[in-house]
Amino acid sequence: MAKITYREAVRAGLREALQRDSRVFLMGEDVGKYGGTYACSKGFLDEFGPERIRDTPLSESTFVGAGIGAALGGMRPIVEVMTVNFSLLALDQILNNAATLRHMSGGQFSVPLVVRMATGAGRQVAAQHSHSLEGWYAHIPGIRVLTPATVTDARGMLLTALQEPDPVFIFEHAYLYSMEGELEEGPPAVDISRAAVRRTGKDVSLITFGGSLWKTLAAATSLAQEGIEAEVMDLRVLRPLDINSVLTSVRKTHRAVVIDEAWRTGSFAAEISAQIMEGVFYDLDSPVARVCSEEVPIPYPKHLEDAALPQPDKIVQAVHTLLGR
Amino acid sequence: MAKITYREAVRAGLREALQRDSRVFLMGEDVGKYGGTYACSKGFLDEFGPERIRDTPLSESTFVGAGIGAALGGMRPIVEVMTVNFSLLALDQILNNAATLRHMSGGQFSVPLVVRMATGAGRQVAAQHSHSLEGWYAHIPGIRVLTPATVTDARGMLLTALQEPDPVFIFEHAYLYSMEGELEEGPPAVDISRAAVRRTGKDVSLITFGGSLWKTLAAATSLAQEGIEAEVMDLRVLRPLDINSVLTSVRKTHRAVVIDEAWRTGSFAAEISAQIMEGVFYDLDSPVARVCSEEVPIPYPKHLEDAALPQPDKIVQAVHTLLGR
Amino acid sequence: MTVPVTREQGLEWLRQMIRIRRFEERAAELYQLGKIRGFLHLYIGEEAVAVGSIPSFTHEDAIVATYREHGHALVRGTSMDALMAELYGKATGCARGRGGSMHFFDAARRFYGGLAIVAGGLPVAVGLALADKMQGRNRVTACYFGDGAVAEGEFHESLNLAALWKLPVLFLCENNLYAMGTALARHQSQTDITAKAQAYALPAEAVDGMDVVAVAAATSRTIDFVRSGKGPYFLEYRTYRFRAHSMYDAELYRTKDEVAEWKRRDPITTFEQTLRQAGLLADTDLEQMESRIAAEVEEAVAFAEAGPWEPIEDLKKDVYTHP
Amino acid sequence: MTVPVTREQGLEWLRQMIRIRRFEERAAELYQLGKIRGFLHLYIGEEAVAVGSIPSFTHEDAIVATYREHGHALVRGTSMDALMAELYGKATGCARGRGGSMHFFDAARRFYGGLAIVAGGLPVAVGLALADKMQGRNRVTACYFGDGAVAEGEFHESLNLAALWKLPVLFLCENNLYAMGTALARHQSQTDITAKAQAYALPAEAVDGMDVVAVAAATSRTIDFVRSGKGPYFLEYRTYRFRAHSMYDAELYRTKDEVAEWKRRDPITTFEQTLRQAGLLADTDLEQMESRIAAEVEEAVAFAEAGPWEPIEDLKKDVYTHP
Ligand SMILES: Cc1ncc(C[n+]2csc(CCOP(=O)(O)OP(=O)(O)O)c2C)c(N)n1
Ligand SMILES: Cc1ncc(C[n+]2csc(CCOP(=O)(O)OP(=O)(O)O)c2C)c(N)n1
Ligand SMILES: [Mg+2]
Ligand SMILES: [Mg+2]
Repeated sequence: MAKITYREAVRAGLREALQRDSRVFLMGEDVGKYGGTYACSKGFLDEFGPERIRDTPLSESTFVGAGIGAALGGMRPIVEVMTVNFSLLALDQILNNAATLRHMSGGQFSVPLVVRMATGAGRQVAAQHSHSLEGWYAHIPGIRVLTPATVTDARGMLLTALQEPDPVFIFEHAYLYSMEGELEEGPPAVDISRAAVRRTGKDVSLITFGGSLWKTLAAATSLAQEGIEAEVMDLRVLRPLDINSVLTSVRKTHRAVVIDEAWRTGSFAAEISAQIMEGVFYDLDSPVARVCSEEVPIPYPKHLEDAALPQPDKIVQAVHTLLGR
Repeated sequence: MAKITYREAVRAGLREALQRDSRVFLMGEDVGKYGGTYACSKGFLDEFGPERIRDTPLSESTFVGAGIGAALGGMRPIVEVMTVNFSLLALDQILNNAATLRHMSGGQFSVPLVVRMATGAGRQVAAQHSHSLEGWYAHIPGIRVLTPATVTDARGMLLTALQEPDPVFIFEHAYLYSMEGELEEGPPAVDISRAAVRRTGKDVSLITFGGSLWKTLAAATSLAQEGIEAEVMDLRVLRPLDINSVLTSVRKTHRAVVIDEAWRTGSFAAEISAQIMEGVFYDLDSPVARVCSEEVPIPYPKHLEDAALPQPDKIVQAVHTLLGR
Repeated sequence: MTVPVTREQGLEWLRQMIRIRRFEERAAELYQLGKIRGFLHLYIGEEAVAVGSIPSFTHEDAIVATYREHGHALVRGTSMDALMAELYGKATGCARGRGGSMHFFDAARRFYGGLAIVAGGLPVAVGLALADKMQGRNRVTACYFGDGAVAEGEFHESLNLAALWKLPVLFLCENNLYAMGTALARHQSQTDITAKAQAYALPAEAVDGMDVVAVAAATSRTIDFVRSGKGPYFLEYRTYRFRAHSMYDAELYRTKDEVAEWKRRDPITTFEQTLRQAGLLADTDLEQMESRIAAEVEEAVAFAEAGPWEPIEDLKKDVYTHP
Repeated sequence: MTVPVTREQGLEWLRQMIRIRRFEERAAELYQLGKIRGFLHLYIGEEAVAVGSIPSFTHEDAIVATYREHGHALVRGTSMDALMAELYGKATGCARGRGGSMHFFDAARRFYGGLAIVAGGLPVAVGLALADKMQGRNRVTACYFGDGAVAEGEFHESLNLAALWKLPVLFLCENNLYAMGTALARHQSQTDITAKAQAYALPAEAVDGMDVVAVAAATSRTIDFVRSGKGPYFLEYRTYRFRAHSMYDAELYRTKDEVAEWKRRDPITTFEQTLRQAGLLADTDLEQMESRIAAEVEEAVAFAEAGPWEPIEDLKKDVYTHP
């Protein structure tokens, strides 16, 4: 197994996608000359040329909409919206066109579009640049929502997404780009339908996705030192949701904590919690708990940002509460 | 008690607001010459003049943002976004400015802005005009989210909202405008912090808001004929949520169904369901159930639209399932 | 008004305009009867725009239109049957009945809607043109929108991107002087839309949208420009809507006189007269035309009436290609 | 370069430009030390814009700026202490430390940010101007933004609304030729931004943004226009950013030569020379100035270092006025 950074994994996926299929191109703010805000496409402009690596003006609604049109026209666009914070400006195109065109046209049109964006907080970039809105996207019928947390997924999900005839949204947690991980063996394109157990355990299920996976695994390690064996489930795909894997785990552990970096009220964690109750109510030994962000615009200073976000110790504490310790 | 339509109630609230406070003005697409898409401001241009009844160009982001600026500048703007479907275009201004400015500035600025919009489906206006996105708004810290379901609330919530120093979003279900109701006595401005029990019962709690209230009451009536006494709770305010009233009801009935016109996955119903479990897990006789919209862009034909949305019979059926009948 | 080149061409334009008119008049009646529901935006008064412009595109070209698109779809060649059935919401409609009046689609004719968010079609059209350019196909994309759309941010972003990347797209503004109830001068600081478009460094011009011959001439010319690879073009059709914005409109924002004045420029009656004066149209031509169209409309109604509803079990079909 | 009216004025402009420069140079060092985190966008090279323009506004006027707003806040009069403390994230900062570099706020000076969504400040500025107009106050609102913002839809919508309603707002475009790594010609089909602004039927002009005297003259003149009730004005400052876009930028998108060429037009050194040549600046003036500024900067650092953190218990304070 090779150790690479998440950034390198994203780059590897992008490069492979561009090499494999001439219909694939990358478009977004500063993906070209600048090399990508997170350096995910550094050098690509020289390697693939300006036709396929397209710097766009600052106009999120239009370059996402143009991605929709290009997909309708037979291309396989990868649109990079620099961060989820700016994707609000494109939400009308996403909800009303990308997600809707296929059904509304009676199945006549498909939109094989891939949109990538960085998400999440944790880098002290304050209130307007720290959103976690994957849960909003996961509410939209007609699209797929992927949240790669590992280097294997960061590289491979993109490749599978490009095989999909329908729009796929990939959320890369900005905090992960510099993280190193082991690239798993096997074909680069990975499954995008199933959740994954990242650590097995019998006492409690910790259910999470994206950037929170690593905090959750840290919490599980620390719980193990106290003799509590937590099972850690990485949802990987928020829509369509693989709830069965979640239920299987909770049926075994009888207890669950959902960890989600979004603000608590109206978070996707609520959906997971509700579905667990709906699915395995009589197996539950205690109510499903949630560890989410505090309901506050994320502040700049580290101590306040840390206090606002889910952290390993808060997860540990939630488990203690569940277990009555 | 006087019988008036919901439209008349909204009109009465608007008129009173404009009469009471010279800082109040109404701004939005076609609120003036046209008289409002739903005729809520018909005649107001003549009555209050073009300074206070302002037709805007089609530019949702900017006229909502201008509402934020005008609020910062000491006015009390009421911005009408014609429907929630178009509010996506203004979501950046709402999330990143309106909701955030107060906290991010360390409490230096307030944004006393009221935004009204029509929401919901049921009028056969198809996929792009039938969204129910109140749940998304209810996820945003820093704003208040109101969903008047009765004529008393349609008139009164606006007046209370205008007293708030922070942004308030009022969702008027488009289906309700022509509905008649009894205006309750008392001062026109109503409380905007508490949920309301619209029908008392002991067997099950039906929890809902906005346009779904009337379907839920219809379901309760039909359940009563079978001898099942349902308590119907109108949330009224989605943020900040009055969960205590909900828990009080469920503690009594031990069973709950949440009815929400949004798509099921990631709906606000999930939040209610999760909070009920978190609050009164050990009082529950069965898992909290949800009746939501099918996960599909809302189709035009009546039979399909009806099939996509929550309906009284689906609510009745959900109660039957809960009660094991 | 200019005279058309041939009698055949002239009669065809007249016929298409009348087809749209009669189709919509019937639709308005059916709306009153409750057969058609939801929003219904009539194109009556603006027929010369679709009729003069759409036939200038090849079958390979793409059309993106708005919720006021009955005329465009009819002229593009989608059968009146399929369109009427769509208005009814029947499974035999051009979008299986799911879209209704605002959402006509026809993949076989590269008709991409029927999009009902104002200005929402512009980015999509830009993307269709981008795909053509990248794949080296000599196709153009036609993007229709109203004067109201000009105020939206997407108008600005789309014109910039298309001009910057020299994409083969025609921006076709149907300026009927009103965005719902808001007159042009009450929503645009610069009421000369063509001047505004020129600020994106692309060629732009305006043409009389009540004159089918002028529309056709200007559109063909600009299509040639775009097809030759020189980048986008902006065309403003100056036209007028005779009917209400949609079916629930009290029309408080304009005077009866103003409407009457414009009706004197009705694209159908004026063109009829032009043809007559040029000796290209006889009374019998018109009678024959009207009776054939009446038959077509009634057949379409019968087709719509007879058509099945999409079964409820299919509600979720097509949300995803592979569910 | 034009000569300023008085020695006093000239020295003040020079002093303010140097203040910004030294403040930011120190901030960059502190960033390397990890004292400042998150995004840090330096204004170095563009100082003449804020220094020439901001003092032309009265204390009643409002300022809306972007994430690249250190200079604007300093010249507006917020103390360097409060700004440095904000960069540190301390409770003594101008936004209690919650905003950091991108979100300076100062209600007392009507400084409305510090807004970090590109073009997101324009609608807010339009609204502030609307409030003034409706309340009959003779105030103007200054709205600063970059060339990149010109491509966003909100630019278009805001100029239209302001011009349509004749609102007292100044649109002040700091055209530094790049939106992050994207050169003007690669993001605008019309690179003459002033020409683009004119398409909204409002007066627009460009001025040399490296010349503090020219900036001041043009800005004062346009403020007078706006204050007289004639509606909005658009001013383009042609300037250049000497440093990276933010702290993580490899600057692959421009050549060292280009940067060097522009540095020859450094607004500080060129103005210094102008003053000297006019006999308005002596070596001792400059030395004194530099040493006072150095002291001010070090005091600000000491203030920031000494300041308390906002207690964690206050995390949710101010989400709502009445929780
Ligand atoms: C973004 C958005 N805002 C508002 C509406 C509601 N609406 C539908 S049509 C219309 C007027 C559009 O005017 P114009 O673009 O001139 O087209 P016309 O109807 O005149 O053909 C409005 C405001 C909408 N559909 N989309
Ligand atoms: C809507 C939005 N999209 C993208 C970004 C990321 N971003 C921050 S600054 C910037 C470049 C802006 O360029 P310009 O407006 O010219 O201002 P400058 O940085 O040159 O002062 C970009 C793309 C953002 N903050 N907001
Ligand atoms: Mg119009
Ligand atoms: Mg710039």
